[in-house]
Amino acid sequence: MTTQKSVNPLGPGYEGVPGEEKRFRDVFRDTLRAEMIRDEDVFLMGEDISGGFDKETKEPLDAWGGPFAATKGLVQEFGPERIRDAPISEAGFVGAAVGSALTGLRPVVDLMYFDFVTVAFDQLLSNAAKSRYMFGGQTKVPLTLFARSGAGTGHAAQHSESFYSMLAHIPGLKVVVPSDPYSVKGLLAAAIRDDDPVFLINDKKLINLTGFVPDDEYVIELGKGRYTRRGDDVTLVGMSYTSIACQQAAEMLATEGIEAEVIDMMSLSPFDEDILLESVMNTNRVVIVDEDTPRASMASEFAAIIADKAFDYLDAPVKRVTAPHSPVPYNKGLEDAFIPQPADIITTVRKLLGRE
Amino acid sequence: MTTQKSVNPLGPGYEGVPGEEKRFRDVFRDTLRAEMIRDEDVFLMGEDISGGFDKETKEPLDAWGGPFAATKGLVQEFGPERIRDAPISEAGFVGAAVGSALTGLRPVVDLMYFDFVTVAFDQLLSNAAKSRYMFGGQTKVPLTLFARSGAGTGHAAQHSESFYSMLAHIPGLKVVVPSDPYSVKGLLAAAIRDDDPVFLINDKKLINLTGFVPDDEYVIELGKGRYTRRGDDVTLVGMSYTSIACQQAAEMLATEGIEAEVIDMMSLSPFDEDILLESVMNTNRVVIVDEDTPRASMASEFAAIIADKAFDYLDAPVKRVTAPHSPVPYNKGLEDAFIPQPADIITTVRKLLGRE
Amino acid sequence: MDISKEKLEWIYTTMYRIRRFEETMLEQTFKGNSMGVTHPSDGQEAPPTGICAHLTDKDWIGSTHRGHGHCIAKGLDTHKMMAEIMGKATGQCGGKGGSMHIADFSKGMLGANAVVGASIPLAVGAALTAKYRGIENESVGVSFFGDGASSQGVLHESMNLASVWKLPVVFACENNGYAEATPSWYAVSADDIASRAEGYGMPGVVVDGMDVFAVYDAAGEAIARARAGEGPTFLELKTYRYHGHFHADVPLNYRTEEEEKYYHDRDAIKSFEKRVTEQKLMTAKKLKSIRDAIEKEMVVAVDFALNSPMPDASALYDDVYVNYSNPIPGLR
Amino acid sequence: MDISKEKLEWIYTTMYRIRRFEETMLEQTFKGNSMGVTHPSDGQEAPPTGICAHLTDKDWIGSTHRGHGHCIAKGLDTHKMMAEIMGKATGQCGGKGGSMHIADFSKGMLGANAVVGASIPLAVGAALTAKYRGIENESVGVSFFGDGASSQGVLHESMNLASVWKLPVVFACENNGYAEATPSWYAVSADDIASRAEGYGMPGVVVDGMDVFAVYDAAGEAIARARAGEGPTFLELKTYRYHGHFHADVPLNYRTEEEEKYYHDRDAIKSFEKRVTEQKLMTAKKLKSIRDAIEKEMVVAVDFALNSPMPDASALYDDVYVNYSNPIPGLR
Ligand SMILES: Cc1ncc(C[n+]2csc(CCOP(=O)(O)OP(=O)(O)O)c2C)c(N)n1
Ligand SMILES: Cc1ncc(C[n+]2csc(CCOP(=O)(O)OP(=O)(O)O)c2C)c(N)n1
Ligand SMILES: [Mg+2]
Ligand SMILES: [Mg+2]
Repeated sequence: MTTQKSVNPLGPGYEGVPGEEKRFRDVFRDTLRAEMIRDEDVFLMGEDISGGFDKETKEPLDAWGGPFAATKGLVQEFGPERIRDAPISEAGFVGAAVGSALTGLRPVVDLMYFDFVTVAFDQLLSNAAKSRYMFGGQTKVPLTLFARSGAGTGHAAQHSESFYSMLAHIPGLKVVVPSDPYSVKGLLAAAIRDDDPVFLINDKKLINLTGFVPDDEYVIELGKGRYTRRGDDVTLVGMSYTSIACQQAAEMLATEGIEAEVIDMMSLSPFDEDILLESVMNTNRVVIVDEDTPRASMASEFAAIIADKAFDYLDAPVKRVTAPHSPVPYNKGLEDAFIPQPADIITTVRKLLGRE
Repeated sequence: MTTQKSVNPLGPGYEGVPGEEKRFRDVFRDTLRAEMIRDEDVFLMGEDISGGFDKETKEPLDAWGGPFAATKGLVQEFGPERIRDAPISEAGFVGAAVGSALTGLRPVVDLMYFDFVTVAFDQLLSNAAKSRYMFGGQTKVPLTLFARSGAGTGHAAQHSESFYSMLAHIPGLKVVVPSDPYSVKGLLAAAIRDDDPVFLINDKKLINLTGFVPDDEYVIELGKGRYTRRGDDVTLVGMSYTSIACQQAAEMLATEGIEAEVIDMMSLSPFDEDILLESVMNTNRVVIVDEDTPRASMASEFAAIIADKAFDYLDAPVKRVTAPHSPVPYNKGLEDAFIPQPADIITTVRKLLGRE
Repeated sequence: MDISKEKLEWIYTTMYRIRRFEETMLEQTFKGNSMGVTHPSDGQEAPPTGICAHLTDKDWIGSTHRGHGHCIAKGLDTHKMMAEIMGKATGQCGGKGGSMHIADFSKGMLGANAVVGASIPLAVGAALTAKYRGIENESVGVSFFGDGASSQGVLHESMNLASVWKLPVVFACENNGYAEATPSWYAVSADDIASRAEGYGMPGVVVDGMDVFAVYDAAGEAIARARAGEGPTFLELKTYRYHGHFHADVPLNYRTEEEEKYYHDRDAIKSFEKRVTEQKLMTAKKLKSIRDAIEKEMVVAVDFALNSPMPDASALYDDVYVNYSNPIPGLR
Repeated sequence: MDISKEKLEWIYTTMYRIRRFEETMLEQTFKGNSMGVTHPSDGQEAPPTGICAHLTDKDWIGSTHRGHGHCIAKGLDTHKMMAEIMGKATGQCGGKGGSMHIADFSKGMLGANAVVGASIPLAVGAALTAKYRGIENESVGVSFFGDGASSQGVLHESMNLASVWKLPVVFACENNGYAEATPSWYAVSADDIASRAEGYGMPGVVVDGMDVFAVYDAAGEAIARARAGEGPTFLELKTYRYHGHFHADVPLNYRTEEEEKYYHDRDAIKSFEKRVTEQKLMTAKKLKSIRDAIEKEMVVAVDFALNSPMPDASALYDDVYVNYSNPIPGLR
């Protein structure tokens, strides 16, 4: 993965905004910190986020800065009550987070690797997502969860999942997938301030990505996608890491005279149906790119929406470029083949446009 | 739900097959019994499947005949070693079932309500589905699980799920959804004899359905769908309960001169891509009906496959009739509105054919 | 005895209200007026009553599929409960929850919960909120769950969390001897579930759950501990449900008449009556006036519920989320 | 001492093989030859060795992310293990599993497992198979897991199941004092995790996990109990990992030199050497010849692994299922 600057990550008005080039991981931590300062009810929970404790003084050591160093320095600043280290009990502490959200706090849970959400799946699906509805609207669950997804780092089958489709499937839950430093700042802030349970998924391949980030605080409205490139020949739909892959593919396609439009979905539930339809009505061709395995995936959902609501504008079959229907293999070569690469997108676009 | 006889559940050759009209639930139990007789390595695990024990003699009482009376009489016949009553620990006993499958047995797990699969989700996704792949093919997991899905019985949000799309999403797992006594016999037998983990989902609304069942033992190949009605005007795709709803809708549509073709998918993973494409190439119009909530659902998947591979044959948008993106409500009227009804299918078909 | 007169009256009122609510609810269920499955808790009046006697609306409880008793002891309105069971718009959850999902956040009631064990960490989370806010002295969490639920891993995770974080929680295990038809002697690998508490660094107390005074005393200590910031306690309340697992279950298919009689002889309400009248803490007349009031309350509750309107059709799509209306009212 | 000469040699060979495998593996990892994350277990040689000394290929073990020691003690081939870590076609899992997913079903090794706690019920299931087949006397299940994993609910569910079903299982908790950087004194609400065993109807034994003889003895009793059909036992083995949580972790960021020295002074291999030579059970020469053989084995293992081919591209799609080839090789 190389770092790639988006043409215009913020949309119109980007020019002249004060800001700087930053790393995804630093923006993530800074945003967490800003939200904790902004609202005293916001606190963080997760395994190893205190990074150990001194045997004598019982003081947190912050040895790792939390998983993926996402919370480095925060325990010193906010103390162990607000950076609450949890034993390895995902069901228990996600459930406790739901309970604390139901009683007025705004917990943020670090689930480390995305795969571990399965251990806490019942608390997420049966309690976090359903409480508001089944109790007739008398309560809310202002809970944020985050975890790292994706293949590409040699972690093999049980530490490389991208099954965000399963979360987006669940009514009551919101799901966001930042793809760069700009979007993680706006989406994480929006997630924490939102009154519904929101799951934010970081692809591991994005963590060291750099990109322009405005200095001012801002939120990105949940449920909105964005164009990261305009073009008339074909629409490429990306989410999380695949937004970057689409962007790279689009730039290479441009050298062949194919102008692709790139949409970064940013939110998966709710998602921006309008931008999808608008773009496809313009380009009449679409390739949806998803690292998740294909069956009943978000790629399927976007394809289904387009095949229903933009049917009359389609000049060609709706294409998906996805991972295979398989677990993630360990071997690097196989793992690379598992991940949708820019080259795969390019091949599909060429075929779709009859330019083989 | 009224009982509806399929026109030709078995396909060509149905005529003259010896058999009789039976209830879904009885066929289910008889098939379990037959498979346990057929193979001594097959055993059953689940909560309350012994139906209590006599305090003095420690003998199983079979008070309920297991959840939904699915195993009535089996504990007397096979004893408590083969009808193994489990404490309420879904993660623990599904994990133990995986372990026993990895070491040579063929466990069958009754998970009672489909919703409870979330409690055991990690064991299913991380162990059952992945073991073969991540260990390089050196083992297999001949495990069968079953549970009852669906709204319509006043069980409300936490006992009415139909999220089989989430299971079909998981590589390594197979998913089947019988819709009548004929299909449950063939699919349950096939599932138990299969060497991969298979999840069989029973919609609660089907449990008392009756239908013709051949006397002879048979299996239905996993991954195959079937036509339950032929027609040229539109394809209706059903799965589990919605196959029956499609059938009912098709019969009502016929009275208006609209001849619908009805596909009962029977398997969701793998699924029968060929039958979908064949039918759509014939009718050029399709409505997919799914009680699962819509986002990243099997309805989405079938729509996506059709929009890709049968695009040139489509004369109209690909339509889905699904549950809303909401939990299942308790109130009967709301619950009925949650479930895709034949009337909803009919309305959609009329619109699609411009016959409003 | 160390209980005020008001408290005694409250205890009797609450136990009798639970008893009569369950009986009335069952009657209505058999008349076809409930819209779904119901799990009656009569027989088990002492645990919720003896525990909630120490709680205020600022304290939180988590509950189970068998939650009516917990609701009533926590002060919920029986009219709205009955209406909820009948699926009405006036119900506690607008008819969308039903018997297994009655909650009242204004009363500190986190909800009945139909997934066995699933509500346990919610009470831990409520206690975490109290500790975070520094208000343990006025807000503790109580988790009610059954002997069957004790086999769920999430209980053990919750106990460990509560102990490691020293949270103001009481784990209230209502051991009624059965999980559905399965006896606890079969499914629980300990003589007393409470014996597990020590391994999680908290006291474990076995309590006669048919004796509301015993429950009251044990709960008093546990809740005082919690309010004092001394951390969690585990109570195992040995009790009994008089009816089947759910409304249509026939318990004699898996338990004996002798066993049922043993518990009925130790009925929590009858022993309360005996004790307070013998010790002249309450008069028979007072007891009767309380019963009479409850009888009337039940008639009114049923009436209210039966005559209440159904929810609007639009309620199907409401309250999936807080701040945007459901975009997918069924693709049709 | 009650151990045969052959067994003593096996124990020394196994412990030394584990030690040198981990050191060699780390060297290779730092050279960039591992394809992913590795969790070394050196320092913790005694628990897998002392336990697996009682097992045959018909017995089953479940393992963790820190699984190399378990693999070696269960008789796996170090060449194939090294090749697996390097992602090669000749690896134990054809290069598709990696360090955290090494399994060998022919040796009764159910697999390393990267989800903390997730392998525990698998060993229970293996024991269930043995009981079902009536071969408990020759096939038991041993579940290895850490102090961190003890907080997972699935452990408690597994203990209860094993006890209720009276299965031939040994729960072997390797308490190395840390889960990642988090000390067990913080995350575990009991002084000894083994103290929880009694509440699940099984013996719980605290064992010096730096002393292979102590482990051997305790495991011998537990496994004999299992083989005799007397049910599960819980062993807590107090031990220490010499390296960081994973290859790149720097443990002195969260633990002290004094603590490290304390355990290094009680090194399982050194104390074994001292004891067997002092008691004249083995000669220094014999010990050296074993070490020399292992050194050679490691050189050959690395060589084998480095020179092995990569898996075929088609391996990506193989073995998702048994009986139909993957129908979806990535939609592209
Ligand atoms: C996770 C889960 N598994 C199974 C069930 C089905 N079920 C409902 S109540 C019950 C028994 C619960 O027993 P216990 O905890 O003792 O409570 P009681 O019914 O005795 O009040 C079971 C198995 C469920 N609702 N949730
Ligand atoms: C369910 C789950 N949660 C968290 C992790 C991340 N993780 C990997 S190892 C580990 C620590 C495990 O500690 P312990 O069980 O003591 O084993 P040790 O590493 O000390 O051998 C953690 C938290 C994981 N792999 N799985
Ligand atoms: Mg019970
Ligand atoms: Mg450890």
